[in-house]
Amino acid sequence: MVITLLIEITWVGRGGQGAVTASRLFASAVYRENYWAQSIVFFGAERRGAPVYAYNRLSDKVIKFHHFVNSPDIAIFFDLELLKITKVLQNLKDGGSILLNYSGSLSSIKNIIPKKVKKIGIVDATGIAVELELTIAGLHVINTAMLGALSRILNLPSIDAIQYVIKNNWPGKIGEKNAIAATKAYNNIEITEL
Amino acid sequence: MVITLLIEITWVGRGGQGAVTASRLFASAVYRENYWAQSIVFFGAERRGAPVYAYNRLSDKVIKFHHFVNSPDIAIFFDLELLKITKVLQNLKDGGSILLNYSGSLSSIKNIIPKKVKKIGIVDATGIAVELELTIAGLHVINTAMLGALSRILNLPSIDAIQYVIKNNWPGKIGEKNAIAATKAYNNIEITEL
Amino acid sequence: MTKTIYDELIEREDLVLPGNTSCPGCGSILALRYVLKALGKDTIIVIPASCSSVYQAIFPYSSIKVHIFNTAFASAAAVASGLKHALVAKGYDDVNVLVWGGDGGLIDIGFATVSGAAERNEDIIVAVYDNEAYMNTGIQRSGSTPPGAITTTTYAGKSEEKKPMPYLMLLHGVPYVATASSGYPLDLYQKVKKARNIHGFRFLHIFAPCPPGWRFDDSKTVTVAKLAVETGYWILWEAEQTDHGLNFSISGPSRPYIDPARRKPLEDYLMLQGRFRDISPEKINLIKKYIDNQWEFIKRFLE
Amino acid sequence: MTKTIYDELIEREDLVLPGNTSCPGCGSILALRYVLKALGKDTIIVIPASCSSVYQAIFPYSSIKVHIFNTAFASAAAVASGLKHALVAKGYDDVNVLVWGGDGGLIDIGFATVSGAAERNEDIIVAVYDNEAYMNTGIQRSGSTPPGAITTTTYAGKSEEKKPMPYLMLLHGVPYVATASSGYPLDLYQKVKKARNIHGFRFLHIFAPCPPGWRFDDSKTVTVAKLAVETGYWILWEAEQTDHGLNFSISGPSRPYIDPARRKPLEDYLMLQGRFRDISPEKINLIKKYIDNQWEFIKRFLE
Amino acid sequence: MTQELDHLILPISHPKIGAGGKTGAWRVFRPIIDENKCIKCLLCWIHCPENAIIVKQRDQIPQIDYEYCKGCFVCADVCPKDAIKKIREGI
Amino acid sequence: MTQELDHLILPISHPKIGAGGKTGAWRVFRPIIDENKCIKCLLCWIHCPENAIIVKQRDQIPQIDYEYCKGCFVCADVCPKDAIKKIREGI
Amino acid sequence: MITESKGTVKVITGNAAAAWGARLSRPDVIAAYPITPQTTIVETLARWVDTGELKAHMIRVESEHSAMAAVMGASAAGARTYTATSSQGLLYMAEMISWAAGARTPIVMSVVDRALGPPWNIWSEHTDALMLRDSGWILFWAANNQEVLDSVIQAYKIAEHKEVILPAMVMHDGFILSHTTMPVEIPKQELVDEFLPPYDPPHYVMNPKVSPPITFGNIALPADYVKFRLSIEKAMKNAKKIIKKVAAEFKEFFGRWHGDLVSYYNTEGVDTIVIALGNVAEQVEATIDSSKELKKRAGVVKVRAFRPFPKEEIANIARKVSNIVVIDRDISFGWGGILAGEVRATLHEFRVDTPVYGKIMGIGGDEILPEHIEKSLNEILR
Amino acid sequence: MITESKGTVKVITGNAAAAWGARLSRPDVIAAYPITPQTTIVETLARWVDTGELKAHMIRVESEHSAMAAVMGASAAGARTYTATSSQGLLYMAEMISWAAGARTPIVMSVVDRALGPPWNIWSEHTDALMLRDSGWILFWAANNQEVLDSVIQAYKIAEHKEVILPAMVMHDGFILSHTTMPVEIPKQELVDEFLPPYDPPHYVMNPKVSPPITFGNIALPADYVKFRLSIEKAMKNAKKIIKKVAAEFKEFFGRWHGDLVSYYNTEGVDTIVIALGNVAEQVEATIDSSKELKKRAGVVKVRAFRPFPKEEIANIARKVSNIVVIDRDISFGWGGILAGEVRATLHEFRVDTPVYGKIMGIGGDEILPEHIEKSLNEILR
Ligand SMILES: Cc1ncc(C[n+]2csc(CCOP(=O)(O)OP(=O)(O)O)c2C)c(N)n1
Ligand SMILES: Cc1ncc(C[n+]2csc(CCOP(=O)(O)OP(=O)(O)O)c2C)c(N)n1
Ligand code: SF4
Ligand code: SF4
Ligand code: SF4
Ligand code: SF4
Ligand code: SF4
Ligand code: SF4
Ligand SMILES: [Mg+2]
Ligand SMILES: [Mg+2]
Repeated sequence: MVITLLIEITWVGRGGQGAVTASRLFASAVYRENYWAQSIVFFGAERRGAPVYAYNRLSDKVIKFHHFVNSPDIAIFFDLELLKITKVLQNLKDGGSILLNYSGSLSSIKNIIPKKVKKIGIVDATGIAVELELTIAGLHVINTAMLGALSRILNLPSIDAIQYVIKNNWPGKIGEKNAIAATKAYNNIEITEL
Repeated sequence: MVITLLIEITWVGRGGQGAVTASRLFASAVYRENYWAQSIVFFGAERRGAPVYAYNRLSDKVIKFHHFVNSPDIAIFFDLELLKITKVLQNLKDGGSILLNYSGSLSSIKNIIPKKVKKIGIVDATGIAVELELTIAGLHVINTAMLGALSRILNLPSIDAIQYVIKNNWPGKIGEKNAIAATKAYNNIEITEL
Repeated sequence: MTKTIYDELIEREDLVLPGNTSCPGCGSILALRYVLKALGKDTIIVIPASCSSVYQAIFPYSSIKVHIFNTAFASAAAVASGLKHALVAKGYDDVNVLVWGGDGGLIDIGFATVSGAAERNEDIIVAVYDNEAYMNTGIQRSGSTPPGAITTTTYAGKSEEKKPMPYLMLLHGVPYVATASSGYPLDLYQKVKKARNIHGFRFLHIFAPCPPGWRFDDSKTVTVAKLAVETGYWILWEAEQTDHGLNFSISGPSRPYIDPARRKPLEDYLMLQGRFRDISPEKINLIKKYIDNQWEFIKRFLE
Repeated sequence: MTKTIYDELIEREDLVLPGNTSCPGCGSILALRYVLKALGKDTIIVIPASCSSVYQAIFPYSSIKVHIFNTAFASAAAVASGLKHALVAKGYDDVNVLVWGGDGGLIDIGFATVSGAAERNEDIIVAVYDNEAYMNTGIQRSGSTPPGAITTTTYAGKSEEKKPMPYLMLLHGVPYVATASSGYPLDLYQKVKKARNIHGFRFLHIFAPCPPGWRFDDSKTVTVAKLAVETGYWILWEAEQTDHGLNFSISGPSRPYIDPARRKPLEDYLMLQGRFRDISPEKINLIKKYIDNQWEFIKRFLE
Repeated sequence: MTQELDHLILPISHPKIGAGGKTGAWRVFRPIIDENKCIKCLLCWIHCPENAIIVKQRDQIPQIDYEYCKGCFVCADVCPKDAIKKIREGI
Repeated sequence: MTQELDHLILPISHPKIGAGGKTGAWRVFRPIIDENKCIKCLLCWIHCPENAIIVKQRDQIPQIDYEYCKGCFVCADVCPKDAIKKIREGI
Repeated sequence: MITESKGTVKVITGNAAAAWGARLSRPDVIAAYPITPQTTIVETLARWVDTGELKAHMIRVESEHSAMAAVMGASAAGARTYTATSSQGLLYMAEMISWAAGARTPIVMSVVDRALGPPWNIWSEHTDALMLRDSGWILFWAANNQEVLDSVIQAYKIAEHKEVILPAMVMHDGFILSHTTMPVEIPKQELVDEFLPPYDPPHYVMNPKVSPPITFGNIALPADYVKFRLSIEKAMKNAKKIIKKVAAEFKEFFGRWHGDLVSYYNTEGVDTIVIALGNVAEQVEATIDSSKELKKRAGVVKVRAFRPFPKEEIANIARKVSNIVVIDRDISFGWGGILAGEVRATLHEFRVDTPVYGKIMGIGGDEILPEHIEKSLNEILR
Repeated sequence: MITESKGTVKVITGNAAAAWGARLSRPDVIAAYPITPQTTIVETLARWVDTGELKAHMIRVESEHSAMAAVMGASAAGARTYTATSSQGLLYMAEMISWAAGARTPIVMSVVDRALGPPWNIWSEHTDALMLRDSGWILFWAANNQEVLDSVIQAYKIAEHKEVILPAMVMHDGFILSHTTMPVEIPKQELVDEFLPPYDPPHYVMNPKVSPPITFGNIALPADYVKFRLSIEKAMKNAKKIIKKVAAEFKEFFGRWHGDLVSYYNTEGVDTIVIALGNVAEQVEATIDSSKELKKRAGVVKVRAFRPFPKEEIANIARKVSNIVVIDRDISFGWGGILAGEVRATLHEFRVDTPVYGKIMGIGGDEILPEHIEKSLNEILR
């Protein structure tokens, strides 16, 4: 490769939803496919429920930058509200993508999606979690589903790599269940090029 | 005055005998007679009974030096043992003086007094303390007697100044008694020019 | 209609504001609501590092409507001592100075500070909300964590016993010591009202369930707190030094459980909480021993 | 002739050497003599800032013939914890690790450290020699100073009560807690011998009169210590956790004084000491209350 | 802060409702009080950790402040009449 | 310390008798055991804070080590037979 | 990409890297107290100890003062020890930090740099660890997660070296490294064992079973005290040599080079050198990489060892250029940037008059963005 | 001789002078913990409080961490406060020292400089206070007992000045001053009252009776945090001006001048300047006085304020001479003398290339004798 590849991602979730874990698993998964990857986290004073940010950079070279991703290539929202209240969308790169956990249809939110967004993926990760009874202490676990969906929208890493890192992270039953969630999301995501 | 006066004194006592207090009272007393004076103390890890050093400098000018007195003009020993075991005598200035609390006679110790000593004062301060029943928690208080004796051997400060600082330091009966001890010592000291 | 405690509660201002940054179902902030209702506006809170230094929300806003001084972890009881002396020196005698801290800050790292303030009988209220671990840093064991509880520093469940803090403070002989619980806000409210009018060092030990830390559903905060009392694990009592000696009493909600037969099985309490999921029978026995010790100790005081 | 305790004492090496730098009549070093006689050579002492960091004498010599690690004031119980873990990790299981510190170091500034080590049930012995003030720095009040005692920071006599340290440690539920006194070396010796063979955290609280600090004649160290026991002010007891629960007993020298009628008047004890010269009747009453509280507490345990 | 006082910029915060933002957005489920079932015992109000239930007088059905209610469902749990329903948010 | 090790000069002390010097010099008065009065109860030995009384076997009159005895007179105070006299030192 | 031959690559946080560094070094005793952002180090080690993956004694102390006290006691008894802290925790143990150096206990401690309160702020700043720069500890800063792991291992070898025998801190930036994952090669245990043999104290061991009784640390008179202190200074001087030696050996063993006292990046033929600590330096390197112009004019000296301070290295490189820029993620109030101060002092001492431009950046976790660095450099280069 | 007009002269120790300085400043709250050689300060104040000579609340805390915490709390509630410590005590309160600066509580603290352990050593050394030089406190060193007293009073006026609002430490050497008596003029209370009006906090008061509720110190994000910190730096800058102003005012009121940020002695027409802190500088002055040759060639800059550091003053005087000698009664291991470092850094920053000769002396109470000073100077002057 001559040209350096650099993909930047921003994850927006809530305390307890596992966005940080997802971002980290993502880094592990892409590293398996021979990319250099970072997962950066912004921890505020959040408690359960408050917005949480995580970032990825991936490249074919070692990355020495250490700052947060400001204008991501793709922004991932764990719920619609987060898309509305955070400023992440504003800073998305021109031509960037969005991945959203949402049970509704694209049309019902189209008006709030800015022009610069070129691709949008919608997946009902909460629905999958409900279906699979993926909960921890009352909270639905949606991060692995989001990972699966990301693999599809980004074409990177393979869903196999995602499966691997999930099962590796949670050996046993829980890993299996989460891997299923990822696959379901990978299959069910609705991707629209805008 | 054109020539600067500088007198240096070393006190050798034991923890609990009040050498430090004596040295400080001396500084206060000479200041009353218009000298600048310092009283410096060496505190080691001593407990009651272990050797303790105090130093004085007095001058007609402000003294800015802050180190210990190494070669005193006069060395004061609160008991004979201290004279023997410490190195103070070695460092006495040539032509310097000694003041010693001792109930014996000069002759019985003359052999341990080096040549350079030109004046020696012997006073039975312990005897005075016993006589006046000057004790604190079982220990005889001899420091005020030594102060009185010093006033005599040094011709400075006046015994009145000594009286004043003693009474000022211990208002009431105790001060009175100590002042008497000082006067007794002032009167009883045996001074020999060698 | 005569004025009930409800009317009083409605009347008195809520000084913990909604829209704060506590977790959903937080037992600690629930308790603070009642502590401040009882103390009222003329209060300064000193808060050491803990969840409560975080659930105030972030600069430039605050969710708590009295003066707060945030301070370093081990220092709160000393800061409060200084504050109180300053207020008195300046002629303001009737301001409540409250320390509001967690078990880590007051029972572990700051224990000497609390004990020192108690020994000096400082005119302050020290309230520990006990969620039985360091929650703000992500659930590490504290001296107040019970045996068997899983934390991020005790993967196999804690081996040691829970430090019997309220009893230690009782022995300090201070004017007022009480235990309370987030599950019994009215009992807590009454105790703080009483404490407010006592002069000298007052200590409150408040049981405060923590959904993420104890791994139970957010909604179960009160249920868990009640089970702690109903199983006899957490005993509500108060002890006031009066001119006639120590006035020690078991508070209403705990009274039925003097009789061991009436206590619910400890397992009911443990089962609800993920932190006890792997607890061994030996460790359950340690907790039972802790319960027995407490009741025995208390009975000695009641005689 | 059967071997008596005297023979045993003569046989066992004295590890506190003469020619040390303690004050004449020091109660602390007297006690240490017996602690070390009982523990023997395979002992490491951790010493926080105190008179005992001084009476060892000055570099390059030492008056104590076991390993000593001198450490910062508040840290001793933690240093000892680390030492012990290291020894065990390195395969040396049978070395005694002893903390030897004053009331300031262990009851005030280092109290959280001691309490933390107790809560973790570290396999160490913590012995406080209680001379009821900070002596090394020249007689300042401590949490353990009794009411009415004059110190250089309480010119009018201390106002507050004495922190009831041994009882606080008892409540920590550790394997062994005992009180002892410089005035009763044999009792002390026996207790340390017992403690030596127990595993886990062991606490000894040793009453240690201090002639310059308490202002009494050097020769009266033992007399004063005995009067403390005979007036009921200082109670000798021990408490061992056994499989059958807590074994609490009042030690021989104190047994007669369970009966208040047999106690000598407190004033006999106070009178001997210059520090109480200006004590007010109210403060005497505070001390009496302290005595009563102790006996009451103990009686509860004995029942 | 005025220019003159820029040596005194201080970490001082001021109390306000919603200091942590509109925490209602944290909810995944919404609690809804069934006015027919409610007996106005006020237990829900007493136990709401967020102080997000509004009661102005004794004899009133409590009102949930949805701007700030975090959806913990302590209220539902303590309700003696099972009068608080749980419905999923944002669908 | 060897030259090579001058980065390891350590504050390590070694035990010895008389580490604080010949503390016998601290005495103002000297305790003397009256062998006639002594009943060998060893109480003086037991209570000597300085450990300056020497007893090698059970049935022996204690010996005071005057090099180190500081003259506190605890021994005299505990002696049941008043067998320890006090005389002024150094006269 | 990292070669996998000498270990396994995992994508882990800086804190996990620190924990791995400690684990591979086989500490006998660990004592630590949680504080954000260090906490996950303690948690990870506690888990490994509980699962048996790490055979060490873990003391779950009640404060940082006690954490340092406990590892010091353990080290004095001959154990290899590890602890970690941040910010307030570091200052809370300040007294024991200074004591541990005087006790010559070669403890290794990770410090996850974080700003000091008030107000509470949990993000990165180097002032915390720099405040302990007089304490007699060797101070390292790591630039990335791999260096975190590698530096912990190196730190043991240096600290315990018989010509050194001093405790060492290894710093990494809170969150920026501590909570950021990146690929890290975890060396094989056998290799580490070979590189780092068990600790064999050359000076003293608090253990009656192995040595006759000694008393450590009783009062010393001034003349003696001076010798002990100058002996620490001598050990620091030795440490310079040993740090270099160990870095070279490490390279031989593991194939990685992070620099020794410092590392140089693009310093040939440029007229400007940026000096910064650890991760800040790496951010500058990346910034320079991203700009052709900068690449022509500016290089980086990454300071790995702040104590002993690399005076000669800095003086030598400074002689060759016309500008020195120092970026401080710290501030000493009433003085300025701490690193800049020491660089200036060094240049004055070595009679180098290259001007030094000091920039304070990144306080309290404020981001040091490439554009900020570029702007600063351009101001000077212009 | 001191003129007696504005007060009474007593022959007292440095600690008594500190206690008098505090007493005359009418503190509302005192909290302190004993430690040699500071103890007699606490004892004296405790006695005065008990006898009623001083109307203040005295909190007899259980540790230094709590001492600083208590005075900080008191200051936050609007009280004038005083505390004192030394050595281990200073490090034990390090966390709170840094907190108090962030809290902008204008506490005045005496620090009686003493060496750090192990081994135990109770004698003078400046490393203890210098270790807190990044903490946001104003740092003064006093040269003699009169200056101790006068500096405590000045420190209040400076610390509480509305353009400053920072805490201040006043250092004096353990034993050398703390336990040495010399004549000291104790100014009349009325005069001090006029010079130093009651503390009137311009920024905040923790008291619900005087202000609506505020929350001090909850979490702040990086961008905000930076502002608070730079604001402290600004206050330090202001402090330079205010220190000068207050010293001048003090002279007007009481007729005494100890210098402001620095003082100059025999600096006209000489080719060599010795720079040292407080009492060490005075010892050098006396040494120079005692030698005709030295008097011709060497002068002294006594550094009174180490924070804010007197950069301009030092640069200016350095420009005029050909040698600078810095005597440090301190050591930063792996670096060297702390004062020398900052002097060098300052000269480099101000492009002054006068060489600086650093001497470390007087560690752990080792005496700085006139002959040592002379010898060092002669080596350089030769
Ligand atoms: C000296 C110091 N050590 C550690 C920390 C990190 N810390 C902040 S909060 C906390 C735990 C608090 O636990 P607790 O007091 O029980 O309160 P909770 O978080 O449970 O509310 C810790 C360890 C700190 N801020 N300061
Ligand atoms: C952090 C710290 N604060 C204060 C001191 C000073 N100091 C040394 S010993 C001591 C008093 C010790 O009192 P205690 O523990 O009762 O022992 P004692 O002197 O009575 O034997 C004090 C305050 C210190 N060394 N370290
Ligand atoms: S972690 Fe627990 S205690 Fe802390 S805010 Fe959340 S619920 Fe409350
Ligand atoms: S001051 Fe008291 S405790 Fe300290 S050595 Fe002297 S007698 Fe013993
Ligand atoms: S708890 Fe239920 S019944 Fe009671 S007031 Fe609330 S909603 Fe109504
Ligand atoms: S769900 Fe929780 S926050 Fe919402 S009203 Fe009910 S109790 Fe309050
Ligand atoms: S105490 Fe008296 S009687 Fe007993 S052995 Fe000693 S001298 Fe003899
Ligand atoms: S006087 Fe004191 S030191 Fe001497 S032998 Fe008797 S008890 Fe021992
Ligand atoms: Mg907690
Ligand atoms: Mg004591």
